[in-house]
Amino acid sequence: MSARHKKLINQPENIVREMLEGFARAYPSIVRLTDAGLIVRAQPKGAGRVGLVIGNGSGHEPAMIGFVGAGLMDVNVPGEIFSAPGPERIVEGIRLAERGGGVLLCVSHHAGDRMNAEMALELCAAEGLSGVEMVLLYDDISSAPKGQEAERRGTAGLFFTWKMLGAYAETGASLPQCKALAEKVRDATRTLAVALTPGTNPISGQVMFALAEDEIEIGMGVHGEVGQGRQKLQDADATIDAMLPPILADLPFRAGDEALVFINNSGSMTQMELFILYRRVAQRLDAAGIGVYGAWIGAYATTQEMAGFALSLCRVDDELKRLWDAPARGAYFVR
Amino acid sequence: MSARHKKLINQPENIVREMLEGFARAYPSIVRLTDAGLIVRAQPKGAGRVGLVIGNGSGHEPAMIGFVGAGLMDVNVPGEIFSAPGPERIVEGIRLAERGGGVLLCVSHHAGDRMNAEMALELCAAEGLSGVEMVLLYDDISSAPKGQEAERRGTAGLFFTWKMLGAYAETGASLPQCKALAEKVRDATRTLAVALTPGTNPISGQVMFALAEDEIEIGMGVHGEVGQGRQKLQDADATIDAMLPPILADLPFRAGDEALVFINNSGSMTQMELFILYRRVAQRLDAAGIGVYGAWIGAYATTQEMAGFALSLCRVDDELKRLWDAPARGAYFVR
Amino acid sequence: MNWAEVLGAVEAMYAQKRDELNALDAALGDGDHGTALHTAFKEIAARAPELAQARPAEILKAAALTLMNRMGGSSGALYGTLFLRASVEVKDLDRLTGEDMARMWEAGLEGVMQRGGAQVGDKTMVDALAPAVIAFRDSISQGRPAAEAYEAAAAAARFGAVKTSELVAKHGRAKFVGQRALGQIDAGAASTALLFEALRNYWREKGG
Amino acid sequence: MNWAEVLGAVEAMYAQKRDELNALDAALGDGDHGTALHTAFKEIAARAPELAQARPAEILKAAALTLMNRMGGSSGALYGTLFLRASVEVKDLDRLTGEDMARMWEAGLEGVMQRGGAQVGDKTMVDALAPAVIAFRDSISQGRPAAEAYEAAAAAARFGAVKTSELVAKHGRAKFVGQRALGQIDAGAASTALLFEALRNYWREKGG
Ligand SMILES: Nc1ncnc2c1ncn2[C@@H]1O[C@H](COP(=O)(O)OP(=O)(O)O)[C@@H](O)[C@H]1O
Ligand SMILES: Nc1ncnc2c1ncn2[C@@H]1O[C@H](COP(=O)(O)OP(=O)(O)O)[C@@H](O)[C@H]1O
Ligand SMILES: [Mg+2]
Ligand SMILES: [Mg+2]
Ligand SMILES: [Mg+2]
Ligand SMILES: [Mg+2]
Repeated sequence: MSARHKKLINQPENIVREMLEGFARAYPSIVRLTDAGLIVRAQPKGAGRVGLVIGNGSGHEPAMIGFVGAGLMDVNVPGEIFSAPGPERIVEGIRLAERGGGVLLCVSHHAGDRMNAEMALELCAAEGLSGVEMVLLYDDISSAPKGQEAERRGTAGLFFTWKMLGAYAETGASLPQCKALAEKVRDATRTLAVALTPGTNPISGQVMFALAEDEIEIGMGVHGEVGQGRQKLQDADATIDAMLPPILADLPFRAGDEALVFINNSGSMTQMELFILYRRVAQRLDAAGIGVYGAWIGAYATTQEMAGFALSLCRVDDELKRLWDAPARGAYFVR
Repeated sequence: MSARHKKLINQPENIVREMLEGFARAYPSIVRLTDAGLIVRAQPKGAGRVGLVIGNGSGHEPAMIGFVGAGLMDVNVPGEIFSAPGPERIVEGIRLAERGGGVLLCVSHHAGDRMNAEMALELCAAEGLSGVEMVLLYDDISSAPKGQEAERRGTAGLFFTWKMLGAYAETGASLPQCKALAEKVRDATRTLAVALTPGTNPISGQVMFALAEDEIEIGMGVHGEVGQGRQKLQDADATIDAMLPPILADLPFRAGDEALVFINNSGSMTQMELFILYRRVAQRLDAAGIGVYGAWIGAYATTQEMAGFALSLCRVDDELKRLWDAPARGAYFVR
Repeated sequence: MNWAEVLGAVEAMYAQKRDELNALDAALGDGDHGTALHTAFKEIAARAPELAQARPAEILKAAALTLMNRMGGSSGALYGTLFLRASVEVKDLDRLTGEDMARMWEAGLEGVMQRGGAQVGDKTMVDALAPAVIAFRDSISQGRPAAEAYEAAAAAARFGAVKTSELVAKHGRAKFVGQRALGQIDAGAASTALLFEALRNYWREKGG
Repeated sequence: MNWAEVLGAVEAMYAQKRDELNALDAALGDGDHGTALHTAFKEIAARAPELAQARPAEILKAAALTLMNRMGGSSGALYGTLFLRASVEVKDLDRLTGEDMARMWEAGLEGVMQRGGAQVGDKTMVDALAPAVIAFRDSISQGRPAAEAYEAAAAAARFGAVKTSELVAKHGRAKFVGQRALGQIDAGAASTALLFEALRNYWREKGG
């Protein structure tokens, strides 16, 4: 196995706090770290606008801390490594994001994240905090069959929602409108991932899964959740040829559609490999008559130093194109 | 060892060409790929401005292809994996960058790059192409002692020159002015790197070096060149405590100075580790009375999936601050 | 009985079984279940002195909030919900009778099933919790003392936990390992069985 | 002699020794020296038919440009310079005498040293090239035929290459391995020795 056990950290129990301190010190014009360990926009968005909050387990950096900023999220609530934050911290995040227009709590669909978000909403209700809505986001076609989309996991493709919803909330859209837009982007997005080599949990030092030297796993989740099964390692083109058709069939994307394409590096893939993979995606989309409105390739939602990538497509109409093109200024996403 | 032999590529001999095709297809509004395999700005810069060209071996992506764009480089001449491009291709790049203001050929100081650049200049002279200058860039304090700066290698810290020189050339500065500015940034920059685990050459499949499970190498170059020697793996804070003082002493950076700080991911370091490392850098700079004008943390000049990082500081005055803040729009650097 | 002490006994149990729970979780999940639970209960136990005089409901609520807010993840939410609903059910009572505790655990079970959406047979902590709560209720309804009811509950929980090895998971991270889960005991079911073992041991010693 | 054929003989030599050169380069550099040289010479050899009637200088220049532009890296520049300067020195000649070749190799050596900045003793290809060129010049100046001069040059180059194992590198990637270079032969010196072995073999067979 090619797992990396050498990590440059200090005491494992301080890992999340120290990471957040370093991050916030590096980008003080974009974000601020609260005493409770939340990442919030350095300059709050305009009064009356809908606040956007997302919580998640840590260990996926730059997600989501890197997506807090103008035109993006208002607050990120980081949990411990790969573990959803608790409801009290989420409520704290909701309070910080409130600018008079209500708050949309975005939840990347994982059981822990959903449960804690639901508890947070119950707490808000109990405390009389109104104008808070929640939206479940998911995109991973390997985690539940077509027809059971709401059972699917949230993975790298949520990137599109962060970006477009972030832009939309800046326009002064209402809370119900924001929620509907988040659902629209979610429902237009499909993702499939592949893993080559595992990451290690930085605290336990445990390798997240095992794969033979000539094996890959298609559909692996962002915490090493098993996908559709193992396959022999093939070349880049053959890998895309295996991954793209199920993505296209699921929505389905059809000839004449326009799409954004996102290739997310799970950690230690080289840009070289990602570009070679993207080349094949572009060729296949050409052949399928699907237009590429824009492409984005990089490490945005990682699973520590896992080698692998997620391929994500989002079908766009004029509204989504405008939102995609709108400016954004997070520490790890500038547009 | 934790080297990754699994790579998602096609035929190894096509790796550079296919990578460039994929890259150019992904960012058509920013770059264009020529038939000869050069990456050039999609929209040439204004007439009369100095053109900026840089060549380099491939395998370090997103460097330098990701730094072509408005406010950055005009042309990148990619060589084969870890191998400088030949003089004919460099001359071709110079021709493409010429907008009537002359061309500055930037050379990351490695023997192969220097020799090929010199041959390219000889070819230019032979062909009557005038107004072409060359500047040698270097930053790695581990590759030659103080006093022999001109013997040093170019590594991740060249990032500052790409950015600031790119901004400067857009202002209409003359060729001699551009060359002087490049030297000014270079002479204000110091870098030291550390490697934890090796990358593998994507063509030969060979691991680039060997390190014991509990060893790191301080001063490792971007092709696995040996540095100052091996050390036991320590925690993040101790690693920074070992790396920062020689960097500060070399320029030297003094209390009252302002600096930009760059932490470059050599490939498969996690953002988490980099933020924890940066936290210590910020603490130490505070203690030394050195102001941080800005920080930048990410994978900009990689050595395939090597785990490690480079710490780079650039002392800035008002001129350099202005150039750092100026807009830039490359595929992998937006400001 | 003193509920701060009870939770201390649970902490001691998890201290001893932490690595075992981690290993179970590692087989099907991410290997942190023992550490997560134990860390939370250590924090709960550390607050025992200040809570020594508090009502049971307050102690249970403090535990619930620590579980929810410090443990995080799915099982933080689920164990938190278990204790929170339990606490609400016995609010204002100074001392809990067997009947009180039967209602309390029933409310907790209902909360867990509602929160997580898992049914018996889905290979989760519910597979240990449901039989434990039912056995407890049956014993109490038959007029047995609480100590005996906890004997029955612990046995039922253990049996339910062991039986999870015959199941394929429908929830939690284990859901994503599919058939590979066969033959493996679910970590959350095991930790619930240990919770009831700790309760049983406490009542065995202290009576009641 | 036919210089297109000569370069074909060099290609055959590198085809055979490619892996050996890679292994030498791997010890001190990046392990690509054999592959890089062989790939370039394959391309050069492939152009032999179209160059069969060309002057020696044109053939050498074509080789030089392929080395420079297709091989890339340091050694592409250095071998390219070697052949380019050689070509310039014998420009317009239809046939090369021993004296022509002596001047030609001297010009090439000068180019390599100027381009790379390496002196004898710096553990580079210069450690093989310089003795080879000097030996060649000596033989020719003493009135020996070219075939004999190549025997002397090849022997000198081999000796110089082997001696690099006693040196610490001052140039190229090997510079960065410091003392670890001791005991290892420099790859570029070895490939230069092989170049002169190929020349020697060719002249042995074809005379001249
Ligand atoms: N939806 C659910 N309903 C009931 N129990 C669940 C559910 N999801 C997970 N669990 C329980 O949680 C356990 C895992 O807990 P833990 O490892 O602490 O959480 P995480 O999966 O967040 O790391 C599982 O073994 C299972 O018993
Ligand atoms: N400055 C120099 N002068 C002379 N020879 C050099 C110089 N730098 C490198 N070399 C030679 O080049 C050889 C390495 O060639 P090669 O592996 O093809 O290039 P690269 O180092 O670019 O991979 C070394 O073994 C050495 O003989
Ligand atoms: Mg967990
Ligand atoms: Mg090389
Ligand atoms: Mg777990
Ligand atoms: Mg080499």
